[in-house]
Amino acid sequence: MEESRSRLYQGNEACVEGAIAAGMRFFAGYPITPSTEIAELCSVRLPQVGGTFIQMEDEIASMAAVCGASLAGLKAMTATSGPGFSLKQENIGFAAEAEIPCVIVNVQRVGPSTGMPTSPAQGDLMQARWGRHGDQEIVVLSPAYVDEVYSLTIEAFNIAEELRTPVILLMDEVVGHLREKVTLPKPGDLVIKDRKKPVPGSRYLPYAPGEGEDGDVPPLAAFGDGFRFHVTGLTHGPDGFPTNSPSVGEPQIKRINSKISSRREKLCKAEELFTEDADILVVSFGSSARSAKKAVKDLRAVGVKVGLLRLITLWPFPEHVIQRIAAGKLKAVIVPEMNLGQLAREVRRCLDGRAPVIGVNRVAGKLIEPADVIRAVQEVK
Amino acid sequence: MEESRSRLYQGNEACVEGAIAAGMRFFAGYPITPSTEIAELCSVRLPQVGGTFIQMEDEIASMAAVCGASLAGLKAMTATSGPGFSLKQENIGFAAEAEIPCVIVNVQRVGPSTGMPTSPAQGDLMQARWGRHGDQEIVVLSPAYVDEVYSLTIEAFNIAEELRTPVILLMDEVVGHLREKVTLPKPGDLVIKDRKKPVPGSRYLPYAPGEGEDGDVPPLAAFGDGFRFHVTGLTHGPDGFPTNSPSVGEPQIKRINSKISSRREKLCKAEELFTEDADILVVSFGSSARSAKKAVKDLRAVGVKVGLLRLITLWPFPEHVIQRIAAGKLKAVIVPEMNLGQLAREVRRCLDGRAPVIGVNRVAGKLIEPADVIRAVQEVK
Amino acid sequence: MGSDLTKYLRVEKLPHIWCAGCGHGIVTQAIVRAIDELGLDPAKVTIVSGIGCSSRAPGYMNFDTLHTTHGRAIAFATGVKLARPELKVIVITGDGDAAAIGGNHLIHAARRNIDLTVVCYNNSIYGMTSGQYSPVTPLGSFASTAPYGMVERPFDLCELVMGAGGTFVARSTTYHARHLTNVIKQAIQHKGFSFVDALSQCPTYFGRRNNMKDALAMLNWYKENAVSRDDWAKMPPAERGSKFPIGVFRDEEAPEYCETYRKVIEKAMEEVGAK
Amino acid sequence: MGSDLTKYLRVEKLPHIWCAGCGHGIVTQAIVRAIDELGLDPAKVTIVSGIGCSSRAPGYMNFDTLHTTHGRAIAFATGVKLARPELKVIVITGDGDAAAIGGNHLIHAARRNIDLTVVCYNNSIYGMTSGQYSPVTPLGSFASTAPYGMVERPFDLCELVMGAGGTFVARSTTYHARHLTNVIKQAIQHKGFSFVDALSQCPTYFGRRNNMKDALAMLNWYKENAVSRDDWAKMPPAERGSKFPIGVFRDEEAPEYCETYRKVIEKAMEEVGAK
Amino acid sequence: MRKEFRLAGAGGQGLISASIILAEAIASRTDLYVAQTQSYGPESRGGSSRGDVIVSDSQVDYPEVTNPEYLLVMTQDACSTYAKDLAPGGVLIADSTYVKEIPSVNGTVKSYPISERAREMGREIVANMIGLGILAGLTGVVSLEVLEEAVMERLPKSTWDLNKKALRHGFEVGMQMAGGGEEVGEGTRA
Amino acid sequence: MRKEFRLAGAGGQGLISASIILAEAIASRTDLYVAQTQSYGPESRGGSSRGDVIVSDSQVDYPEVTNPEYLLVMTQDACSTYAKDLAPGGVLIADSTYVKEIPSVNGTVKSYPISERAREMGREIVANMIGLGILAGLTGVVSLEVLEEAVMERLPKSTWDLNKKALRHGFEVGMQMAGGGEEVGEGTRA
Amino acid sequence: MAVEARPWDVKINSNWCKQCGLCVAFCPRGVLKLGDDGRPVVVDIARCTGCLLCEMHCPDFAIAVKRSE
Amino acid sequence: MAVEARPWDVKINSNWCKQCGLCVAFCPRGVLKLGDDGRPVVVDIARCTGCLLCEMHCPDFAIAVKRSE
Ligand SMILES: Cc1ncc(C[n+]2csc(CCOP(=O)(O)OP(=O)(O)O)c2C)c(N)n1
Ligand SMILES: Cc1ncc(C[n+]2csc(CCOP(=O)(O)OP(=O)(O)O)c2C)c(N)n1
Ligand code: SF4
Ligand code: SF4
Ligand code: SF4
Ligand code: SF4
Ligand code: SF4
Ligand code: SF4
Ligand SMILES: [Mg+2]
Ligand SMILES: [Mg+2]
Repeated sequence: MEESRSRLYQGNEACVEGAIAAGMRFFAGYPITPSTEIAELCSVRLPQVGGTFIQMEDEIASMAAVCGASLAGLKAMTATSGPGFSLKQENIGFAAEAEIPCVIVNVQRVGPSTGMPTSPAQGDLMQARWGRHGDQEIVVLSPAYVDEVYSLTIEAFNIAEELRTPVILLMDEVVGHLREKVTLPKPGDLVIKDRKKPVPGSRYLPYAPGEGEDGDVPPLAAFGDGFRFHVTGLTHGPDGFPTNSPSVGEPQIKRINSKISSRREKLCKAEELFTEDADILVVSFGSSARSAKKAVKDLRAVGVKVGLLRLITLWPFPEHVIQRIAAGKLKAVIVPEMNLGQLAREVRRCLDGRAPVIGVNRVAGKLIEPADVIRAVQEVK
Repeated sequence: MEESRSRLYQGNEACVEGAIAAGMRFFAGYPITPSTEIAELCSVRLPQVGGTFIQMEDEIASMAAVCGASLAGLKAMTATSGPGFSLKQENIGFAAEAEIPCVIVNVQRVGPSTGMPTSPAQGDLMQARWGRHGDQEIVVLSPAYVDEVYSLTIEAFNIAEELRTPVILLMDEVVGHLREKVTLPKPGDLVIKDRKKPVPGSRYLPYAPGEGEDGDVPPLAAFGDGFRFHVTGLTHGPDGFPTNSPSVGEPQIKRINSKISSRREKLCKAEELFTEDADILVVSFGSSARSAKKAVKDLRAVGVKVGLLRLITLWPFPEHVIQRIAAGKLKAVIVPEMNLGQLAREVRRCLDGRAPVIGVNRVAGKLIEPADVIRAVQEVK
Repeated sequence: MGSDLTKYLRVEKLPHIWCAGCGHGIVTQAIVRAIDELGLDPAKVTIVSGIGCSSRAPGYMNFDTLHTTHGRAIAFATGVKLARPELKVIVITGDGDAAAIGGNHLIHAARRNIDLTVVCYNNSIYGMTSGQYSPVTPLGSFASTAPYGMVERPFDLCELVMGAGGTFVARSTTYHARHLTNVIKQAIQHKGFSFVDALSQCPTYFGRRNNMKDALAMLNWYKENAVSRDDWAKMPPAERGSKFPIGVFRDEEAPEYCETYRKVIEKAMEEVGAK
Repeated sequence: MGSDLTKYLRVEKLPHIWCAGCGHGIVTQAIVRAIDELGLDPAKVTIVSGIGCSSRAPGYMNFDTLHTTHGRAIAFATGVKLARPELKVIVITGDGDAAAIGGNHLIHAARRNIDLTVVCYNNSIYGMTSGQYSPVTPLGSFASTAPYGMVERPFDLCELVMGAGGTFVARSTTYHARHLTNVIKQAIQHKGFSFVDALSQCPTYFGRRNNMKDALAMLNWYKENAVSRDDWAKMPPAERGSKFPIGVFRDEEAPEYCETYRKVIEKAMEEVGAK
Repeated sequence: MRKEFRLAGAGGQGLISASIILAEAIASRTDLYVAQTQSYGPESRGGSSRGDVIVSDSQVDYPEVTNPEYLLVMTQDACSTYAKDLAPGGVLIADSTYVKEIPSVNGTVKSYPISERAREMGREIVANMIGLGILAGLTGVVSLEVLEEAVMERLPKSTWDLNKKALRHGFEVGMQMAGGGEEVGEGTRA
Repeated sequence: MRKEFRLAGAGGQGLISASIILAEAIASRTDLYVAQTQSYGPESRGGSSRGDVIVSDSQVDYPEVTNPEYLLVMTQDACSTYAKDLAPGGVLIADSTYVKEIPSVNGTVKSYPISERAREMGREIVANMIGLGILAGLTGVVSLEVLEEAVMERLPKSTWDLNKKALRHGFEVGMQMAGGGEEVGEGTRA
Repeated sequence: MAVEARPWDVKINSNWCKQCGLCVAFCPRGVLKLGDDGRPVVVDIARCTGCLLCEMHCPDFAIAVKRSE
Repeated sequence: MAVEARPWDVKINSNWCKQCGLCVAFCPRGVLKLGDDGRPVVVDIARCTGCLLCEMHCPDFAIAVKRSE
């Protein structure tokens, strides 16, 4: 059947196909525009590959079911948009604390609140990082192209499984609904990672860091495999049982954070265009970055020394990349985004005053246009 | 009965008494350690003053009921801790978008997830600001002393009513459970603000900014007053009805944000100690700031030129205060907090490289000790 | 009869966003007509809704209206009602809004017997998000998330609310528009929590996928399958098939929550000598 | 009888955190005994709980155990069960966990008839947070948030679950420990959703505030007020007073969700030729 | 090379579906890049409907169609709404069955009674295929064969014959239009 | 001036309540500042229990008691747990009814059969008042009258007489201790 | 109470009507017919009994039946 | 099936026992008595029928009734 390996996929569709290619066999969700197609496609596609789809009673339950399924051994995903993403936060926090691999997709729409359900936004960038109580680093990936949705969904699963952590795929309505060509890798070309399992028969400490590379990620048994272990959202020790002792709890909280922060360089993906010699840098992500790219190309064509940094990994934040580029002399950094300056704020933090940061912002559903970016560049020139 | 105006109050109790003094007549909540005493005391105290307490089925419902009661004309509050705070986010976003005055108390405990319910933390600082989808500035106040809990709760209601916005009172377990002396102001000395109401008989546009000072805050009628107006969480125009037009929606989204950001100087309260001539600055908040204060006093006593900035208003972030202090020469800024560096990150952002930021962090329930701060200062000296 | 209902509508917002033939307009009219026939003061009526096609109704209704978050209408309404018990508070919700994400608030309001009237515009589908199954989608039906046919057993919403302790529970359909209006009237008059399961056709998503070519076909389906409560009770289960009962299933008196809480206030005020 | 139950316990974690006389240990023992008497393979039993004193039970039980977030145990358990239908999944929850914040998941799992066994350790109070009222606290009782006496009407949890479509529903008490063990056994054996309302004393918060001086007084109260299902049916409502029925209220067969979904998978795989 | 197409009309006319078929044909059977978007939200339900396609020889950056070079309008409403957006020198193709008044545009205007012709073929529902055919024939962006394959992949077998017939007819009309034909606007050919 | 007090024993002995009464007396009836904290969580339920009070002539900064100057222990457990934290030169007061072994501390140790005496007075439950009285009498931080007022404000009228009697008894014992008495430790008087 | 045999007015608001046809289907007296534009037209007002079935089943508030003045 | 009249063993784990007294209250045969430390002591094992009431009502898993070997 698969003669041609190029397909027209909608962003949401590419996400489902990528997930299935990555080994996702469980999806629990609750419909919400503009992510709904992901649930709908999962309801069709998962049973075809022996997997399970369930539409739960709400987003909280969906996130809970995803955690349960993952602990029972399946690669699991959920998808939502702003209001549902807000509701999932408590159980995403559980997944982080209990170190449960899973992928959460948020196809962003205009907020706050119900906002504009069918219009694009990028207003959940900070929420993705900070939406939960307590400290927890989290990996957030953000595709801008439909083929990137496909590959990044696979990447999201790989990271989730390798680091035993929830990973957020932060899309926006434009990318989710857009249809583009995706050239599917041959099955053998796909790199698929699976969670590390404990050695059968050994005494299993589900939260005890081990030795060597990735030793900070303990192996994860599946329920039913005979290990009879305990999982809790209470601060716990290496054995998984609750502790009231700061000296037992602190290393645990620090480890789940540093699992991610210590891998910043490895986790951070970005696309750079003309950054070597740029004296104005444009930093953007998601669909806004496509407008930014057009603008940068157009400006380069007329000799403006402008460069583009398109962030693919949003969190952990690629401080080192921004600092490397800013080590050259930058006149200004321009940050186009469909929110009131969330990315710009982080960029400023990393720049430590090395260049002024100028935002290009839209918040009520209109995609940023290349002309908006060009105007901003011309103003600082 | 009220012979003496000095009382021993628990932090949570001071919050309830402050709220009642501010005019709070509706509380909906759901028990959670370490905020539960607030609900319990409301259940006793509110009916005594003709108000209503209800324990809802969960935190989501509590936040919803608070919005409903406020729209029906009562000053309303809810209280919770980490897990419940995560659950309330969606409806806090609704309150921000629909401009519903109300106060949300979060008595912080150790996270992530269920964490350590009876141990203190300050890990929800960023969540308080960024926990919801979409862009929405929010006012967050953080008391460090029990008498400050009392006055700041009143302040929280005043801001909520004046700006038609949810206000978050971010406490921590230490402050919530601590008992201290509170000297009650005489009733006449209290400054109590009430929401602006529309002129009866006039055509009422519940989201239309008006003229003059505070013109960006539209008056708020109460349900049942005869105005028959519409409230929605969809992006809406001045009349309160949904719009799909970016040009109608954008000013509305920007206004609800700038209502707060434009009042940064007015809203930002902080305590400064020896900041004029400090060459090392300690920035802290809540109970950590009490340890910091002790450390700063002890260090000053031995001649170390260290100063303290204790933030009382956390959001909007007092950039201008930090920048003013940093305009003098600072060798370093030390930020003690019971999280992994959330405040430090913001401080760094505002410093634009003017001084290095050094965190003093604890995350598993142990209060930061003065000695921890002293050590950090001595290391940079 | 023949009273001008447009005075209860925000005519400047019409035509509404609902599809041609959508039952939600019929139910909305029934509510407005019930209010009219009861002679309620429009300034003392508050309508609260969640999110969904159904929940857009309040925007067209000329009262104090509150369009909240998905599933939470009843919880918001609880706050409104407790803060101002003299208001008539009517909740408009959908089967997804009330029974999927909002199920908990529904059963708790029923338990408390707080004086709200909840009208569930039940089209057994998520209309707003384009046709996913809901907790009342019949077994075997098709929906965009039930491409192989619905496998979850549906709620009987009236049974659910009665199980939770609801004191007034009724069902009608858009085919039975007059009957529907009457049960809504009874519901509004009931002191305490009242629930009306108002079956409402979604020709666009439910009808189209399930072999009912238009709104009329769906109304006819209601006509053919609705059975009065009493006939239903007499009907042997084997004969029931796709049939369902309509009518008032429960109408009981019990202490109403706001009134009971009033007594708490009186007691407390007395204790501290405030009264 | 006389079988060594400690092999199902994590003895190194004992003594447990519960107060002296707390009923939760009795219910936990009943579950463990039921598992033992049924001869289940401990490696194939997963216990899932929410948050509360009751929900701490799994930490002492030597199976795969999952202590989740408040109210969400059933939703987590749904994921576990669907991912691995061969596991016996038992949910341990409290009255607050299951019926307050978690009410929605409870009714939806009942509706779906997914093969979970839910044991609600029902002490009609929030024990863990020190004695606030719960949705089953009896009218007039005192609790730390009901200082003037409880004014909300309580759920009858069994009625609620039956209203939602639950296929196995039963109640027992810690006084009736043997009976309790037996209904839990029946519940575990039931194919589909099963619910056991296990009344369990909280002497520390419920008893103390409501004139029951210790655990024994509370157990005696259960003894005096529990009535068998059949006697209850015959009892004139006026005589019921504080009495309540125990026993199995419903035990019906209906398609189980995981099995039905299996068929969807088979159908879908067939359609694409994967089978 | 970057070309923008817009297909606009009423819900139910199948224009979104036509835009997807066009994009699919390009994606799976040519070396070109393509980006397809469409109207969403309440306004797309029953009311108006719009499918946009961008074709390019490199990856598409900005993914929205703002000034289509090729604009197919199949209702008067759609024409009135979108005609002004036509790129200078673009081509507006109007279904004269429904479009009675065409505002003046800075490009070429082609009229054809698309829906009428579809009705004559048996079912008005295939008007979208005639429209799609016209676009392909006029621009040459994909061949008829490739379009037919895309149709067969996406639509049920029972409809193949009629759809292909409509497509072919449209393609021929489009090729004729490319070769000249009733010019109405003041602009030049794209 | 900053003085730290710790009252520790078993849940049910009323030590938290005693610590609150001490703090309340200071807060509402003196010019001193005061901060009271206590144990929370499962360990405070049925198990051990602890009330801490800091008294100061300026606002209390760091609000936790780490090294109490005055440590009242009413169970062996509490004594074993907390004795080591006594501030150098502090006073440890042990309820000799339950505390049988006292580790050596760098301060003064005072023993008194508090619970036994309470039992003799009628109800062991008032042992906490004796303990509280001892602390007050020993340190002079508040007067007996002020403590009595605080008791009357917080406790039900039916218990006033017995509680005040216990308090008074303790206060006298405390004053005696302050004047000397069985020193056990190696340290000096606070 | 004898009902006066006053004639009825049936007003159709064509701006709101969405051409669903329910009114026509529900009228038991053949008063209404679907017009060319898919909207109802009154073809025989004399037969109208004021039963309101059309009005109550119109999902678009587009029909008002009133006693004529 | 005739039950052999073998005697019973009642073991109390005093580390887990929380002195609630339920076992003593539930024993229908007076086998158990509360000891000085509030924990049960076996005072008359011969009367024990192995009914398990004590074991099943112990909230602390602190009693095990077994046939003696
Ligand atoms: C928290 C949240 N989750 C999901 C949605 C998306 N959503 C909007 S309406 C709806 C379902 C509506 O169904 P129903 O209540 O039956 O109303 P109908 O549209 O059928 O009238 C959903 C899932 C949302 N807006 N918010
Ligand atoms: C989201 C959230 N809200 C509130 C709490 C606080 N909380 C913990 S347990 C509990 C109630 C427990 O009551 P129940 O389920 O009856 O269990 P019990 O302790 O009585 O056995 C509450 C409200 C929490 N942990 N998480
Ligand atoms: S989608 Fe269904 S429920 Fe929504 S407006 Fe259309 S017909 Fe009505
Ligand atoms: S508080 Fe109540 S429920 Fe919790 S352990 Fe104690 S007795 Fe049991
Ligand atoms: S009122 Fe009755 S008879 Fe008259 S047009 Fe309407 S449906 Fe027909
Ligand atoms: S029922 Fe209403 S909307 Fe439908 S055709 Fe008649 S008038 Fe038009
Ligand atoms: S088994 Fe029965 S008879 Fe024996 S000690 Fe226990 S309760 Fe008493
Ligand atoms: S029942 Fe158990 S815990 Fe209670 S006294 Fe007896 S052995 Fe001890
Ligand atoms: Mg619906
Ligand atoms: Mg309970």
